[in-house]
Amino acid sequence: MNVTVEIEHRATDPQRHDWVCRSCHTHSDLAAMRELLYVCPQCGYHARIGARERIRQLTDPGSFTELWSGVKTLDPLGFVDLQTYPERVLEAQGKTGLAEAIVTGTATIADTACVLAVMDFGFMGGSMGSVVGEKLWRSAELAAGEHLPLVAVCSSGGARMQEGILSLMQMAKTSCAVDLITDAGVQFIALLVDPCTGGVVASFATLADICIAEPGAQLYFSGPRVIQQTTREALPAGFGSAERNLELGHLDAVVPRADLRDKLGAYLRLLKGGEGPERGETRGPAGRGTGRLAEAALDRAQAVAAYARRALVRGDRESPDEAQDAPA
Amino acid sequence: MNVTVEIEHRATDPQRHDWVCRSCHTHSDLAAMRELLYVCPQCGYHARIGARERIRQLTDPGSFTELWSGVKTLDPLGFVDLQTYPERVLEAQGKTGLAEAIVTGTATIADTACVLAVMDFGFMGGSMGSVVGEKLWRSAELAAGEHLPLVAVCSSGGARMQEGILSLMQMAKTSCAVDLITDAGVQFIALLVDPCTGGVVASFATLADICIAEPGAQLYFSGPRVIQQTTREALPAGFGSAERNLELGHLDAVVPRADLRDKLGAYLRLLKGGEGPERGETRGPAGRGTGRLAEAALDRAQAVAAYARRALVRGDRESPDEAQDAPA
Amino acid sequence: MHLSEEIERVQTKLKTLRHEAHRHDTWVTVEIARHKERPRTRDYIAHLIDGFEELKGDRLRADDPAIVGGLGWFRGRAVLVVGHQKGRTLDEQTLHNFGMARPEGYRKAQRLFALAERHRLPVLTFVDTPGAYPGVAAEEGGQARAIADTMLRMARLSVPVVATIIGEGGSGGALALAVADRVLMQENATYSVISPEGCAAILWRDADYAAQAAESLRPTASQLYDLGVIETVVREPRGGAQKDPEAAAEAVGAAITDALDELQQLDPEVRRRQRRERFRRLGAWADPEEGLPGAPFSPSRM
Amino acid sequence: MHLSEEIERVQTKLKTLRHEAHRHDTWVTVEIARHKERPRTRDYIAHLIDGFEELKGDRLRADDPAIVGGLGWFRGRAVLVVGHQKGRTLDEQTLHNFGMARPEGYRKAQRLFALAERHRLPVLTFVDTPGAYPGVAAEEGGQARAIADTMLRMARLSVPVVATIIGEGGSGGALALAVADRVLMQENATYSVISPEGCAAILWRDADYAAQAAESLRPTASQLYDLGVIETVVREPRGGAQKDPEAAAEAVGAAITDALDELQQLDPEVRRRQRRERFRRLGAWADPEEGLPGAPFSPSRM
Ligand SMILES: [Zn+2]
Ligand SMILES: [Zn+2]
Repeated sequence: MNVTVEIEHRATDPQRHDWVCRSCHTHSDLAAMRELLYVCPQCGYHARIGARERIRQLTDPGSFTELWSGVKTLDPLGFVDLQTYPERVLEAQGKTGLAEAIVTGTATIADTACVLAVMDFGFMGGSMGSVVGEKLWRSAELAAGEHLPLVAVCSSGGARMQEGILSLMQMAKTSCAVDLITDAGVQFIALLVDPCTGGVVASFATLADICIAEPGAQLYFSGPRVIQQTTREALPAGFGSAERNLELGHLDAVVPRADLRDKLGAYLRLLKGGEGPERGETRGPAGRGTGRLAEAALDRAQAVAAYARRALVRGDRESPDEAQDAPA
Repeated sequence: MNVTVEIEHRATDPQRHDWVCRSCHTHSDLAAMRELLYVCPQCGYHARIGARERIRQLTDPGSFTELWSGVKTLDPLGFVDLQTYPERVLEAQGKTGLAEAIVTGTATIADTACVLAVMDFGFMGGSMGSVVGEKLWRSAELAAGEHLPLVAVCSSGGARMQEGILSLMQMAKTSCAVDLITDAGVQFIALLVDPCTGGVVASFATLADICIAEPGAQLYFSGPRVIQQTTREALPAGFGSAERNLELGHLDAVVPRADLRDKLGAYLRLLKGGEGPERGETRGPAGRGTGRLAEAALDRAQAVAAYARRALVRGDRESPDEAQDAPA
Repeated sequence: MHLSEEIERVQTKLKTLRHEAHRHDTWVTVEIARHKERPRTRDYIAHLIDGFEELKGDRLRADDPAIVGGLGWFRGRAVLVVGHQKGRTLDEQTLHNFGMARPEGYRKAQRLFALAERHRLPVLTFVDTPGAYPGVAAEEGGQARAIADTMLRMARLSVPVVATIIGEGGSGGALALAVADRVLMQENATYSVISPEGCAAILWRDADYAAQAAESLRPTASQLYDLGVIETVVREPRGGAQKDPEAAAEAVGAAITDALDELQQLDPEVRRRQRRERFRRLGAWADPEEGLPGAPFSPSRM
Repeated sequence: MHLSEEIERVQTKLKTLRHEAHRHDTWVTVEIARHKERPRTRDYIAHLIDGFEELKGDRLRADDPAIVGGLGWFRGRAVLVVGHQKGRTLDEQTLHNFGMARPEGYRKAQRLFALAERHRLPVLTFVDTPGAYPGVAAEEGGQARAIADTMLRMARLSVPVVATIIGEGGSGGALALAVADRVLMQENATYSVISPEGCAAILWRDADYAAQAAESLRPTASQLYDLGVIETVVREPRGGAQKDPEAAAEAVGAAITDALDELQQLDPEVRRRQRRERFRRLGAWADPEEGLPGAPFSPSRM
């Protein structure tokens, strides 16, 4: 299940050079795979990748500034199953090198400044607990307050059961975060990657203006196993796949990994290109390589990150409106 | 097809006293049938009735004041098929005693003042031409301007083909009339009676806050014949019936004729009973027989009708807001 | 007396001949509007929209291939485009259900309109459909309300809306995408409450009277312009848009530009109100109580 | 030393016993929450709502019998009521799909919420469901987004929203009707991210650990009150609401009245913002950079 982790592990281990496709079992050179964004050159299989690798692939080089990395997981229920919750978290941190199942910050994507939130399936199955909810909230709040688009890369096995009801509440919390976004009229794009299920797909991930997925991604609320155990129904071919979801009207597009950065850039430019007073600085489909605009976007992304770092986001910034006197 | 017309015809012919049910062929006394609202006492079949009879059944006695009865049909295309359009209109007028396929005015229903628009299937199959659209528009505009609810009784075979494209435009015009209603926040209830099809069911009739139908009413956009001719599909049992439409989520309720007045009254009181400054004069489910409230409602309905008669509705009253200084 | 009789005879004959010629014209237009090679919505998108990003789905249960929609740049303006899509080959026609949308198609249009509204993007629609799909699933899936709701939502948009009728504008299925600030129509397109065949079958009880019904329905651009139903007749290359799709698209593009330029100068609330008033005015009736003719056009009275 | 060892031993034993007792309590609550005779949404409607007018349908494709909705008078106030409906007999249970809504049910709720918003009617919801229906058609019919969209639309309502958990509050299916200003919960109801059986199957790999999982999940009203997830624990008759449904309904009615009285004093926009803030606060985390504890409740830290 954790290709993500394997890739990250191998990438740090100079001894191992080969990558084996989960789908067609072809061996490939690991360094080449990095160039290929971990898409199998034989069969097109899109391997699961971690949040750091995703950020490398999507954002303009050097443009990402991480925010809120210090937000810490707690154990509100003192939850114990076969392991304690703290033990499970520590293990996940060790395995992924991440503090939690989401990485957030600002960046430019194809020269458009945005707030970026990227989930990592390798961290306890990308489960959504309080920290994921809180960092998603802060991302939405920052985007709304600063009139920046929000881009969320969603991958999750569902709720973080070890936080019990509080993990369920993150569905409501992140949906309310989308309410902030809606009120502010900023752009929100969700990229759903394999697998995106449970509470995440039933909250903020499917509430975006534009909702796209990678080829072959599994997307569902209740999974095949639960359905078969509960209802004993036969599953149709391709059940839950991105492609089937597209046919069923739940996605705007299925986009190969290699096209993602350009596609996101195109969406962002189009959505902010509409009628209106403060619009219009980027007219037309071309968006890359226009040096001055690119620099301005990067400056903006970094200034917003610096501002967010300084501000005590919680408490200080109740409403997005109050954030208007932030540096622009 | 024209039970309506038959009933009306027989009612004016003292020689004929019996009524024959279209469904179970039971003979009944015509005078008794009037008491029974033309619902067969044997099988419950709801016979088609004309606009006047409908108004008698739905409104509090003596409360209906007709408006805009003088709006006249024109022949914008000089349409000729086997007959000229004017010939067809004259024939329909003679048959029904109505000027057009809709009767509009103000009334009280279970002691609640409202604007009422009632279509008559007996008039050229209740087809929607320019006059129907215009009288519906005026009804909506008056309701919006005077903050009165709109109740529409819809029955139609579709567009008035003899007015060509202008009849199609009435779908857009009446949908825009609902936009007036929506902007003003007034209540809109549609009662769909047999048959309600084509352009009417695909415009204002299905845009109401609450949408109900009589038992057994046929409701569809494309009828069984068109479907079978075009796609040769087998029709499911009950296709197009009110009952099936209820199961399919397209109606709020199917309400027997005898309950309609009380039901409409209950809806109207509930929808205006919500939170808010100028609400609350009628609290609680009981609404009939409270003498003072009933009188006030009747006064209001009649004052609005008198006002509407005086005003040149067209031109003078561009926006509902301007109508606020009307007598209340 | 002889002379005046002769004059009358000749005048009657002339009238009949004009009538015939006119009938012929109408049917020719119907045939061009339905021509297999006539450019479709996707052809206009290819010619007029830069960087088109197709967006699929109704977010409920399906993506209807009879409706195509997406974002793109129309001459430097970011816009939302929604249109009926017919196919050309039999396979394509089947895929796109001959341009006949199902409820899912109208709801896809609705959710795209909402996207445009949220981000203040002008809406361009392209109309080309024989009509709504007369199938059981479409009916039971709420076709009637889907069409009504689409019209109401278009009426409520605060962004500019320009509709262009590029082929067949068939009945409610066409109108569902045409509650616009400006309705443009190509010279050889048709727009009608019912197909000539359907009209003939009902009123003449014989579909063979289609040409005659077509004439009675007055479905051509110039006739609709006279009736006040459309704002602009867009010229086509001689013989029809299929003879020179690029030139046809250029003409459409110029007409859309003009319409957008005008519309974008208006306050959104005013624009919305004017759109509503536009449709309020459509119809022919008289109200003697008001002492006013009923409509700006009333060629004949009762 | 002996003494202190003895004390420690006894204390440990006491702790274990308390633990056992507590576990027992939790499971008893789970069983009462699922009791066949427990009053359902329709029972509360019958007791608390005068002149209830049921309104059906999602206006798209179905009426989901697992969700009941309509207008009525709650102690003199016109309100919209929406709730999960479970059956009691096997036939009823099958009809209502055991209270497990399909996408059509959530969309029915959405369109009723819109009706309430348009006419400024307070919204009362009753939550009683094992969860969303895990079926193929529900999944492919857009269950995920239907739930998400329902939550977002509840968040956006300007009218007061009071949710009452009256039985099983199962996962996303329950939460979809509980994005409210005030969440009330009956003493013996449960509210949980996953069923105890489901949790046990995943984390213990054995559904037989359900009672243990139930304890870990802390799904009871008093536990949820301590976690800040609900505002009010509504007392039930001794032994559970099924022992005296009328008394149970009276208590629920009183709690709803209190909540509405408070909420109706607020400005709609403030109320909406506070609702959003209510959910923003739910969660347990720490942020050392801010020098603040993460949440108002953090019984244990890492
Ligand atoms: Zn491969
Ligand atoms: Zn009978």
